[in-house]
Amino acid sequence: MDDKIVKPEPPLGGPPQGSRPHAPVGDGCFLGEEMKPQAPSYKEALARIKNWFRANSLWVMAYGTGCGAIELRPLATARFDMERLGIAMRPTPRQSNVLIVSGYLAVKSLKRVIRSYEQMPSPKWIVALGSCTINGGMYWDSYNTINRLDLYLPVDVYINGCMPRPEALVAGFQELMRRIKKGEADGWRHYMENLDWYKENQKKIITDWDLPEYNW
Amino acid sequence: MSLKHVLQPFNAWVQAFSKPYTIPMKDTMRPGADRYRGWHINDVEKCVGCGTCADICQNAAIDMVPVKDPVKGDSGLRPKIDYGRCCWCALCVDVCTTGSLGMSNEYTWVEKDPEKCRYTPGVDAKPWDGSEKGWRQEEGFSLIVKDRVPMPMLDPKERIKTWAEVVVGYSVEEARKEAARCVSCGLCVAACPAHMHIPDYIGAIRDGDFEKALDFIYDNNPMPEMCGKVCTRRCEGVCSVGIQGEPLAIRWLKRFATEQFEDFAKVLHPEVKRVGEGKKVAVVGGGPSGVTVAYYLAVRGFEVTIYEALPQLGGATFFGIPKYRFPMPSLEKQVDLLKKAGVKIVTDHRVEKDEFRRLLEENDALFFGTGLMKPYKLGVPGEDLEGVIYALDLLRDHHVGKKVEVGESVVVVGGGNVAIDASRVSRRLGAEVTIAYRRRREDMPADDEEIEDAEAEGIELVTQSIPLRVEKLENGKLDFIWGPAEMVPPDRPGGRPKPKLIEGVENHLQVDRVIVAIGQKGEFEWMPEEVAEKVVTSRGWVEVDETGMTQWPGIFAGGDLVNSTADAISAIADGLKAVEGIQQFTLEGLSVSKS
Amino acid sequence: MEFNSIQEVLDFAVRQEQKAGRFYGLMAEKSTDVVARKFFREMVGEERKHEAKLKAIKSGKLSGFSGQGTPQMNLTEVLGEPVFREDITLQEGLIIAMRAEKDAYEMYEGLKAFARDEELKKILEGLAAEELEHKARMESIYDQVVQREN
Amino acid sequence: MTETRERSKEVQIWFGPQHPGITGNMSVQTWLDGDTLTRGITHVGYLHRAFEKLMERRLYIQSFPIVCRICVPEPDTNEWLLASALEELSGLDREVPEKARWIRTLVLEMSRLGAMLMVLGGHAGSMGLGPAPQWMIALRDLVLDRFEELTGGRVYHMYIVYGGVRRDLPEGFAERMEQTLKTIESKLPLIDDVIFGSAVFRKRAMGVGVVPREWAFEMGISGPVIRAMGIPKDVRKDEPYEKYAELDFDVVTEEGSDIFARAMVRRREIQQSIDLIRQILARMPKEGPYCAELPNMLEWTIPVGQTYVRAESSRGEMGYYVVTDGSKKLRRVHVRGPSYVHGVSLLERLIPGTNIADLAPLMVSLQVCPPEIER
Repeated sequence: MDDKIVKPEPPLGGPPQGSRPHAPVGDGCFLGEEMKPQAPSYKEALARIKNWFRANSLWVMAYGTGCGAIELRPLATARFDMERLGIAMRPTPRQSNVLIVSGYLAVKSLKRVIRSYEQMPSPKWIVALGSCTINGGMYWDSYNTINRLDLYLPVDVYINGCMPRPEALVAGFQELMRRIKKGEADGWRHYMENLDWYKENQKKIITDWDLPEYNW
Repeated sequence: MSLKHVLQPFNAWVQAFSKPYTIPMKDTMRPGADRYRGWHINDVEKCVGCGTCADICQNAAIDMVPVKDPVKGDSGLRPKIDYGRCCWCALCVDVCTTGSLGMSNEYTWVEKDPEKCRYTPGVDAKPWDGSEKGWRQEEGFSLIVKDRVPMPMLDPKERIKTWAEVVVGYSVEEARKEAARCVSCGLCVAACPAHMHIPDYIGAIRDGDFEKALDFIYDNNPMPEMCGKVCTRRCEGVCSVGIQGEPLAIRWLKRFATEQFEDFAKVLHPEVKRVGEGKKVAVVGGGPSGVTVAYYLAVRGFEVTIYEALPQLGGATFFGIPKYRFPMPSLEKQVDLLKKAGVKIVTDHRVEKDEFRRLLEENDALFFGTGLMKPYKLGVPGEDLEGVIYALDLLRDHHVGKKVEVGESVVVVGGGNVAIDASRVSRRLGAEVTIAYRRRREDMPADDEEIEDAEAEGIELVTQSIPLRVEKLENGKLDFIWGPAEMVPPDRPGGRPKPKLIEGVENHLQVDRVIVAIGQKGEFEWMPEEVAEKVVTSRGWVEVDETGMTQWPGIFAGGDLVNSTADAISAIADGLKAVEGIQQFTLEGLSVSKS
Repeated sequence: MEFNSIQEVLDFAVRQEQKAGRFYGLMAEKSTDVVARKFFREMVGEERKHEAKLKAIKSGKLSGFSGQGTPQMNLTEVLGEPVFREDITLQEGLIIAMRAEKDAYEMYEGLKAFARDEELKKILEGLAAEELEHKARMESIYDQVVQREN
Repeated sequence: MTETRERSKEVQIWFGPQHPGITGNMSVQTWLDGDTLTRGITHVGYLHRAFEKLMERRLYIQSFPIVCRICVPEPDTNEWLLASALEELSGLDREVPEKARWIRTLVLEMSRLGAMLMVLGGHAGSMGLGPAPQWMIALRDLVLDRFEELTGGRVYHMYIVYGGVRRDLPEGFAERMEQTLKTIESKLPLIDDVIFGSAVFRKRAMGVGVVPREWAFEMGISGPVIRAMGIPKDVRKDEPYEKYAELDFDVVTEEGSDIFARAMVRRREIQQSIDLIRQILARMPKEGPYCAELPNMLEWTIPVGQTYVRAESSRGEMGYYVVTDGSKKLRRVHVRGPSYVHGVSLLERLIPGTNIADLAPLMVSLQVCPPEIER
């Protein structure tokens, strides 16, 4: 009974580094906003202000993908109260800009997660919880889960642990905010730029591919 | 449904005045509980790199990575933990043989790059290093079995009256139970001079497949029954289970495996190519090294002849080791296999200079392992008096069947296994025995278990005693005069501390015999001058290169003459080395590079 | 014996080493035991090295001696006094050698009393310590080789 | 009636997997007529990790950290089931010390308490009653604090192991546990007011999601769902394990078999768990070993055998069917979870005729735990 199932995984080594220079820090990507040429100083100041606002109102999509979701409940409720950090749970992807992948993703879930992520308006961020998203966790040899999330979706912050406690989640969100304010959290842009690479990986593992094309 | 049910929920408002549940922001990083399982910590000094943690990790989260050079009992590897796998189950902590691995109660770690989520605790600095709290091993819970299955032994009072074997031996159940304690770390394989496949044969014993066990054992040890009874077992000294508990009884398990079979030839399946057809090799000296060379060359098709001066093969294991430790039938069983493997055995035959020259011409290679057959003298005045005898002579005479007398009381000078053997033999011959040793008990080269057995048999141990002289008394007894010693530190690190005489104090001990067992040397009188001149060093040893070959091409050597540890398993290791060397030399005709 | 200069002392010491070297050489020639023979030959080499060292000090290439405060085992005092025979063994050879080193040490210690100035005294002290170190080394070898199990 | 339905156009709606009202990562495909559901199909597999397969290629001791992941809110029942099954097959059960049995009972009851608190919060939350879930989750967190100090883990405890438990009770644990119980107890009247006293809850819960009594045994319903029908079925009483036989408690039953009755069963079982924990702590021996002497876990083999063990989780009867073949690894393990019955078969049967707004409360009241359905 020692049959190890070989997972159809793309080669390791992580996603490609940004292939072309990034747009200026925090350049507007609000839905429908037009990119107008602006004077740099004004533009930069605006970007900084925008990032500040973004960082302080993270709306999280309420989708518990795996076991880590159970620690989101204490975080969302009275004891740890993430609303004081400006984080709120939203019911639909169209209202949210943070996707929490709480642990392992079965292939069937991955498909839904990709779809939900693509429905979210930019700028958007992915927070990945726990070992399973980093290197497969305890399901590393399971035939039905993916091992490494950033082969399929751009991850901005990994929170280590199995499973991370609400306190660690708070630290993770604070790190995400810090990165947003500094303009470093640009996974969504990376996804956009390397869409072909991500799609190729996704199609390798999702065999019944029927997702619509990602349109901006 | 009533108005009550409409109003009642508003009771929730009373909560507005109660203390909030919410943990204040400043406390959101509250510490984990005292035994919280967080990030790993490892005391790398305590850790020996046994890899048990990696074995038990079901997530394959632990890799053993080299962090320093392996030394005896330390593989030099340390666990590297992948937090993309770890599930915080802490089985690795609970199974850790040294207790070095633990988990801190720190739990916060945010990372951008998933590749960075792994580190070697204790080696890669982390903020939680040295954390006091967290999950640690606890008394009362262990995933390995720390206590050894006790070995039944004869009662000390009974055994001094007989020459019967002291160790009774495991039953099948006991052996399998003991074998099941092994964690297969393999530190023993590295420690064993002959690198025997210890975890493999223990595993086979555990599974009840004793034939397979014997195959594994015979793969690199042609005298396993001897080793199973008298080995110095460096393997047990490094056994990782022994760090917190008692080491696996590796020696007893080997003994058990060999005792299961009357005729080894029937159950062994050596898988070797008979490459040496037509090549002749002479082996001078039938000790463990010679037997090793003979057996493994013979199974490879070489034509081997062993020349042995004593009536039986076995060398020091025949004439030196008393029969209550290693009975004759066991030795004969092994010699029997040698004969069946096609080795020609010439006993009671001492090779002299001319014959040596002839052997050198007639054979493709020559191996000698003549051992340390001569005792060193005491070196103090009175050492030539009648009654001062040598342990080697005593043991040899006893074993070849000569009558030996030791009188009523003896003092044995020395602290090695020879001294202990001589004492216990004297004890069985009816004497009161005192062992005088210059250093402390913990410095004694003899096996700990042997010393304990000796003491149980009523042998007295006088340590830190330096022999000054021996005098003849008027009543015919000998006066053994010794002075106390203090210890001075060794001149090089790792060396033995040195005893220094405290002058002005003389102690007397009246005995019938003084038995000297301070050390032995090789003798080279039988060897042609030109050969001896080339191969012998100024300290009385023989120098060989990494293939076992001496300075004289075609002459190989091994055993106590060559190695510094002077035990059987090292001799076997030398033999194994020489087997490869001889094969290379005779078949490929290469003059192996000198180191 | 009186010395007037450091050079004289060193010359004397060199002569002593040469004498010792000749002594070991003689023994190496005569002895029949292969191990003892090899040991004496090694000792000849040792004494040559000492000689060379002394010469280096004399010509100013080396300054001072090593061997201060070597821990002593005082084995020499305990062991008997073997004499040279043709079938001398390594054990006896070692005892002879350590006795010779001890004698040399005692000689330099004795000479110290006659030294007139501090410079000379220091040189003699150094020489004595040097011999003491040689003695300790011999004892160490004896301990390791002969008394392996004691 | 049939005619109208045929003429009306049915709307297909997916409920989940991404939906705040669903109890986990699963989805229900529903067809709507107006706002009444006409039928529904549950879709699972979003959380399938193949535990049963994974365990076949792991040592016994390596299987032990896996099973707790089968049900996230209540891992200890799974740990206990695997431990007791393998103890039974290996004969180790004769050596489990008395104290270990008490600690195990304590842990099982604590995990029931935690899970009940959470699901009762879910009851209220699924009907839009905001404060109650906030308190309930916070109260559950207090239980998790006790778990953390007892077992070293907050959510996954990995504490009940073959032969006993992994650590002794920490110093002063009983006192702190009592404090926690008091806090929880003090909030219960308020919760009664806000949930059971609320007109909204009563209106939406009473008479909704009624499970007919004749389905009870036909479908293998268990736990609060069957007890809300007035059938006193509880593994802790029917087939007492560990120390439950020595504890004093009655099976909680309610009449009505609707969402309200099920919530009420849970509400009363919270009190029951609190009482049981008090009893356990009072009667637990202070001294003694907490674990049997284990064999070398890396080489542990268990003789050929098979067994079925069961226990009462907060959701109902959990069972493990375990087969060993004399090797170092499990030959087969099958997990019988109550959520499969409640969340797949029963839910699909209950959906027709339910108002769409009642679907989430219905799922919560059946206490569907998706990771347990598909493992």
